[in-house]
Amino acid sequence: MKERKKFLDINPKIWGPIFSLVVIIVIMGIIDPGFIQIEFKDGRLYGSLIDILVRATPTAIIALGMAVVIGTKGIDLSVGSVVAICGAVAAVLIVETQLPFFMVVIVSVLVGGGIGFLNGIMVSFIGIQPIIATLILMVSGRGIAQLVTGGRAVSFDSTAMDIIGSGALLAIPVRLWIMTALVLCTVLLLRKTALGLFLESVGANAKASRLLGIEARMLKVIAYIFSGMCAAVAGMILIADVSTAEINRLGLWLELDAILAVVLAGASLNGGRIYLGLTIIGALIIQTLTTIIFSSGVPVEYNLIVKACIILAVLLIQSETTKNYVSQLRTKSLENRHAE
Amino acid sequence: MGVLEPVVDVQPLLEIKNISKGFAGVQALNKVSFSIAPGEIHALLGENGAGKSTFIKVLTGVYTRDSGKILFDGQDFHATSSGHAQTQGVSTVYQEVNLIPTMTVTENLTLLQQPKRFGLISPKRAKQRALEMLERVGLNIDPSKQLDSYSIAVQQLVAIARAIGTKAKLLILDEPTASLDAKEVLRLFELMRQLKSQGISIIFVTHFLDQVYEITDRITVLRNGSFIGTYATKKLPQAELIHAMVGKSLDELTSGSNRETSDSADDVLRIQNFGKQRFLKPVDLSIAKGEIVGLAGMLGSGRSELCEIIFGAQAVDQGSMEIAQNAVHIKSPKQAIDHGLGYCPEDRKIDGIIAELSVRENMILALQAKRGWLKPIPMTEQKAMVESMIERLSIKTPNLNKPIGELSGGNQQKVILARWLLTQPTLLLLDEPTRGIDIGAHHDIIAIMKELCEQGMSLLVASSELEELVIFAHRVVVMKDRKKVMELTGSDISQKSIVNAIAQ
Amino acid sequence: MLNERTLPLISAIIVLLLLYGFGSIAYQGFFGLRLAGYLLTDNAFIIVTAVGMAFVILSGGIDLSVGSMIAFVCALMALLVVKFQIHPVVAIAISVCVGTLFGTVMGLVIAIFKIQPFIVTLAGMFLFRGLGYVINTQQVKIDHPFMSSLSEFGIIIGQGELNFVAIIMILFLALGVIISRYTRFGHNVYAIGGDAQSAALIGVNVPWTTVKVYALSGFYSSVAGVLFAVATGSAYPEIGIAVELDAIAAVVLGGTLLTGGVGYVFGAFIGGMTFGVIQQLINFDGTLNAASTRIVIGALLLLFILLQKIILVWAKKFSAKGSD
Amino acid sequence: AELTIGFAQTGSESGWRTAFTNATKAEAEARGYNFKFSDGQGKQENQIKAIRSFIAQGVDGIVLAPLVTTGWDKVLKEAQRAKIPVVLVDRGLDSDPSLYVTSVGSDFTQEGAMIAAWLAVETEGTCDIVELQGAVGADAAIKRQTGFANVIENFSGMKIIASQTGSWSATGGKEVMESFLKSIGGENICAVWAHNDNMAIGAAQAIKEAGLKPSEDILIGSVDAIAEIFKTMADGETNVTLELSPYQGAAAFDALEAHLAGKDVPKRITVPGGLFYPETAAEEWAKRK
Ligand SMILES: Nc1ncnc2c1ncn2[C@@H]1O[C@H](COP(=O)(O)OP(=O)(O)OP(=O)(O)O)[C@@H](O)[C@H]1O
Ligand SMILES: Nc1ncnc2c1ncn2[C@@H]1O[C@H](COP(=O)(O)OP(=O)(O)OP(=O)(O)O)[C@@H](O)[C@H]1O
Ligand SMILES: [Mg+2]
Ligand SMILES: [Mg+2]
Repeated sequence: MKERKKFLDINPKIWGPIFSLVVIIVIMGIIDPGFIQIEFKDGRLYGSLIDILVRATPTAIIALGMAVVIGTKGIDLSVGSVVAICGAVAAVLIVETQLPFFMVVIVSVLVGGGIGFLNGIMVSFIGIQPIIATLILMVSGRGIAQLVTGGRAVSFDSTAMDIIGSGALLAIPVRLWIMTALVLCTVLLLRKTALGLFLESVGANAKASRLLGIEARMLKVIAYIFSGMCAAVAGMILIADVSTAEINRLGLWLELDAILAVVLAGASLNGGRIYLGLTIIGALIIQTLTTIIFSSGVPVEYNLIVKACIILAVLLIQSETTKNYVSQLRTKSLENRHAE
Repeated sequence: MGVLEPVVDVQPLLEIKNISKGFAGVQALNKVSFSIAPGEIHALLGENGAGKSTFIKVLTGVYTRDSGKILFDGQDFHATSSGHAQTQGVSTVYQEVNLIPTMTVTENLTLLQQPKRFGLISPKRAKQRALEMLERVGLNIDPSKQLDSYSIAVQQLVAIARAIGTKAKLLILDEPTASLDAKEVLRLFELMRQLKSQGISIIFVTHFLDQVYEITDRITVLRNGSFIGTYATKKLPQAELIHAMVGKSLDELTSGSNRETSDSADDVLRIQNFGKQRFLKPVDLSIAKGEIVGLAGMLGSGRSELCEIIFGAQAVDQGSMEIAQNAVHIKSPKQAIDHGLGYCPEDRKIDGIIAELSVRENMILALQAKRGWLKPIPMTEQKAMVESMIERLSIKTPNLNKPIGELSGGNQQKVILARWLLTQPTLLLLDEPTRGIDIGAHHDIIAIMKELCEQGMSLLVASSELEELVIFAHRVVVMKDRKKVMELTGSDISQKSIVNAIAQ
Repeated sequence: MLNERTLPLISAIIVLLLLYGFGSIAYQGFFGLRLAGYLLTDNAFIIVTAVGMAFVILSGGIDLSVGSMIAFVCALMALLVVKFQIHPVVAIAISVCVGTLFGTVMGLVIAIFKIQPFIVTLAGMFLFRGLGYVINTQQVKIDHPFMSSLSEFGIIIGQGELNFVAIIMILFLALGVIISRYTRFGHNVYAIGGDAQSAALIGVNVPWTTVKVYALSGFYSSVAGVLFAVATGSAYPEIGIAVELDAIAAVVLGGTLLTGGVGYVFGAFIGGMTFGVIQQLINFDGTLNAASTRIVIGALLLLFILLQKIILVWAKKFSAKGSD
Repeated sequence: AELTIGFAQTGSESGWRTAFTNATKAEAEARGYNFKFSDGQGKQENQIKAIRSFIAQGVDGIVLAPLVTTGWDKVLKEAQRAKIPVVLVDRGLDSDPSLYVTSVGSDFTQEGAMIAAWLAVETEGTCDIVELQGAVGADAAIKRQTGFANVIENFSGMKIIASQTGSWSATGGKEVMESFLKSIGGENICAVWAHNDNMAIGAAQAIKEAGLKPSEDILIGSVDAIAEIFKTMADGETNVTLELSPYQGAAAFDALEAHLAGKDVPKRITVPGGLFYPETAAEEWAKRK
């Protein structure tokens, strides 16, 4: 009895996003059974669902950082530009220097963290509103990326990058491993220490948190650093994908997808709660939509309309009002049954 | 219950019939029925979490009721929102100050009823109107300043001024006196009587029984969401009232017991010439180990400010501070906590609770912050601590994971107290710690405070309740105009002496 | 006037003047009625959008759909005027109505389903852009004598010109200021932005006010769309990309808090002009390449904000001294 | 005296655009102009602002690379009133030719047509093509699409079996190509027509990962001739690219100078572009990288 209760204690919110994702995939599976087939070919899994997972990784990783920032009542618009900068840095390092690969990774993640640090300082020490502070780097960041590469795309040959881009380990694409590892580390870091709690408390009420002895400002900075680092990792994966860092387009509009993923996970932009696992589900929902649109043959003009409509549908299904309405209907029908 | 409800021969203004309202895990109201006569002041009493505020919100349409019927003026009454209730003649001051902190006092007072000229709002007339409204509650402040530049007590008075200003047949006041001091309370009562004479009915929620006896005609008691009874105030002795509310008898609060000043010489805190420009004039104060120092004063006298600068929530610009005989410079609350201080702020909605987080999280946060993020308190330990606190302070919550924002006001206050008790500070600063707390718990909390200081903790308590200060303080510091004006010790402490000091 | 509430706006104005003064000293042709006229015209549609956005932000929300709305309205105008041969006046009326309607629908979704405005308007942003594509993916010239006469209309003042677009902008700015300060709706917007829960308890009809706010934003952004169509006499699907960010930035630069409830609609004008002046400073300099253009815009924004903060801190200190 | 020339560029959306900007700047420097550059960041309104700032500064001439073909009448009239000649580069305008001196540049429709013609020759007029479009609504995308379609209309065996936007980017191209390979099947695709090189590079990757050989199993043609495409081509992964000349600046300046000197200038000056094949790719890559 007690165990059962514990199980039900899980925040009921988590079923919304999972339910939405499953429904979308099931509908697609009915329309086109090929969509849900997974084959084993050349030592790796192959199929639309795997594609979705693989394609979703960059967004999911960025969304992970975004979830933490949004949890502190912030927002990070600069991630798209950070992706470009870190991609550019990594590509240039690979092409122009003899640095070992792990150093390249470290340097670009540090660069990402450094940009996050600047965002964090602007937000929490100078007190600029997050959307504007990160807008500054969103605008100038792409310029910095252009400076790094001299304004052109940089292509490279690197086995390590190829492995990240398209390699597989135990039949599962390497980037899925990277994402899983990142998610696990983040979950451990946030939930097995008090960091997650502190971040959420800062997001929910920064003033009260400060009076509790929580270093609210420092925590915000940490959140932005983390977001920057996540964007850097996503940047590496994105350039590995095509062995080119095309800074003009790299990571463009990714911030919107990441924010969307966080919100689909049920988080409020007013801060206070961080849902890591669900954020990944949110990213998967978005990617599923994109993949469906691409493989369905809808004329390009309709891409956005389809996307908007499905997102709206998912949001409406998940909304409190709908849930209340449904539960009202249910109690009514129960009452009717009792009356009979 | 012994005392029967007197027969009301006039048609009641408001008739409540079998109102029920449940939240996930709590039945907040269970078939509540009573009625209110025209021109009556009706007390609605009960322990923290009894369902008073919920009742008020159901009545005014903020919550939808699960079942039941309400008749207002003989008509079926079904408010869909607070605004709707207002247009029907029910004006309400809810428990937490519910005004717009970012708007000016004038804008707050005239919202939705701004005087217009040529179809547009006339700021000049609005200000005039606001001044008139403030005048009625005896508040002399600049209405063109932002509301949140005033203390919570002033805000409370503004809220009352607003509610009175609308033309209503029924006025509902949910704990309006919680943060007011004696003078303001008198002023408010005068107003209530005036309204009553105009035939306006008032529902009045409070935890101060003296006030109940002073002003109300009848009393309705709720307990655990259930209706216990409606009584004529005059015919209900206090002991019976307490029994009705708590369900058991309670000893009288022991009075005047703390006179044996702790003679321990080691001061846990000593401040000298401690102050901040425009904020607080320099103060000298020392607090000994195991001592309770009370802070008395009028609205805006600087009590809260003193607590804030000691705790490092505000930077000081002059003076020195010693903690346990060591000179310290505290620049942030974190440092204060590291030095063994704790601070329970006055405005719980803004500075205290973290509404989205659960009761458990809210309670352990201060302790966790003290330990640092790397040493998380194991869940079992957390639960044990929180459960024991819930028990000790009799906090009413269905479970530990309920968001604190959904608790009743008094219970939120208890959680915040518990938060600081868990950190076991050497000096705890309490700003209006018993605000909105029911008599049973009040009793418990005073007992706990005494127990704590016997164990060696020191307390600095700012309170508008002189009665309570007199009961527990070893020493009372009287503040006026952001300045310390007097210090009373031992047998000098009495309500009268404090009032005199303030009046000087 | 100089109190805590007006300070951010005033410091924004001061910094704008500083920037303008700098440009006037550093570059020939910067100071003068000609560029002043150009600044008003060129930034008109951003400012009009930002005025609508200011209401949304003051109410504690956000509207990401404005850029797409502009594109959609232009496409609709082109469709009506060029394809259906409807007179531009009627076309303008229809387009503004449709835009307002779309805004209303977003407001309804936000108010009824209690979904966060960021996401609803993001969906709106996708949807309107998509609708724009569906109406027409080509570049269309909106050729009509009436449209040209509108765009040619102007009051010549010295070397400069106050043209139709700028005049409309000023009118709608004034309208916005009046609505926000002198109507109940305006005060209700501030109230729900300051504390929606309390506002509801005071009796403000929060859902209805929310709907009206998004309707108003839809209205203003469709007016901006019309202004764009008039100013260029053309429509193409990529109009107004990222305008939502510019508009938000303009509002915030004008001293409005994104958390809602604090700020002035007039700030939208100051913010919009600030953007315009920053861009013209870069244009007049004329030596920056693409990469440095972006970096300098970012740096100037940061500088602007920092100056504003410094003025704020300084003013607070000053007033502290003064009143003691 | 030294000429002051303003250049209103569209933005820096691609490597080609950057090359174009750099080439124009270098040319202006070589001629000793006082050169005012403005980057429009992909927005027409910014370009209009730039032109107006040039007018306010009283430059001697304006070079405009219009982002779109409509919507310039008013500002061009203002320039005319201020007696400042305007030369267009990169693409023409849909407005009164008297508003500008001349239009130097390439023709997007022509570009689409050239790739289509190449493909028709290569496949003898039978080919199932998938198209990777540029950003939805972009002028270049629409015109390249039209030019390509106009040509293959003439071949009953050629048709576009799928068309989707890759948003001008390699990642986008790869993702779209992947989903085409899944939904259509690699064996049913004869060629990829990509509106720019980046998307072609991405598509080649996707084809490789699906276990097919790009440029043999599936032909790939694209436009832009950015440096990177030559590397890919040299590796045998794409078949053709079309160069748009980024060296239009010189022609534009010549026209301006001629106009200022009172000479007649033809209304349209075309700069040559050309197709590049794998044979010369390695050489070009060495030259351009
Ligand atoms: N929004 C809500 N969601 C869930 N539970 C609620 C909500 N509001 C109140 N409750 C619960 O209903 C019960 C009654 O609360 P209510 O606020 O009416 O008490 P009260 O009598 O006003 O107490 P107090 O004297 O402390 O103000 C409490 O147990 C509280 O936790
Ligand atoms: N009656 C008043 N007239 C004008 N301003 C007031 C008045 N009361 C309070 N204020 C303002 O409220 C602010 C906060 O006061 P503060 O909270 O320090 O008072 P306090 O001594 O703690 O008393 P209380 O807690 O009872 O309000 C002060 O800065 C003061 O400007
Ligand atoms: Mg209550
Ligand atoms: Mg106080």
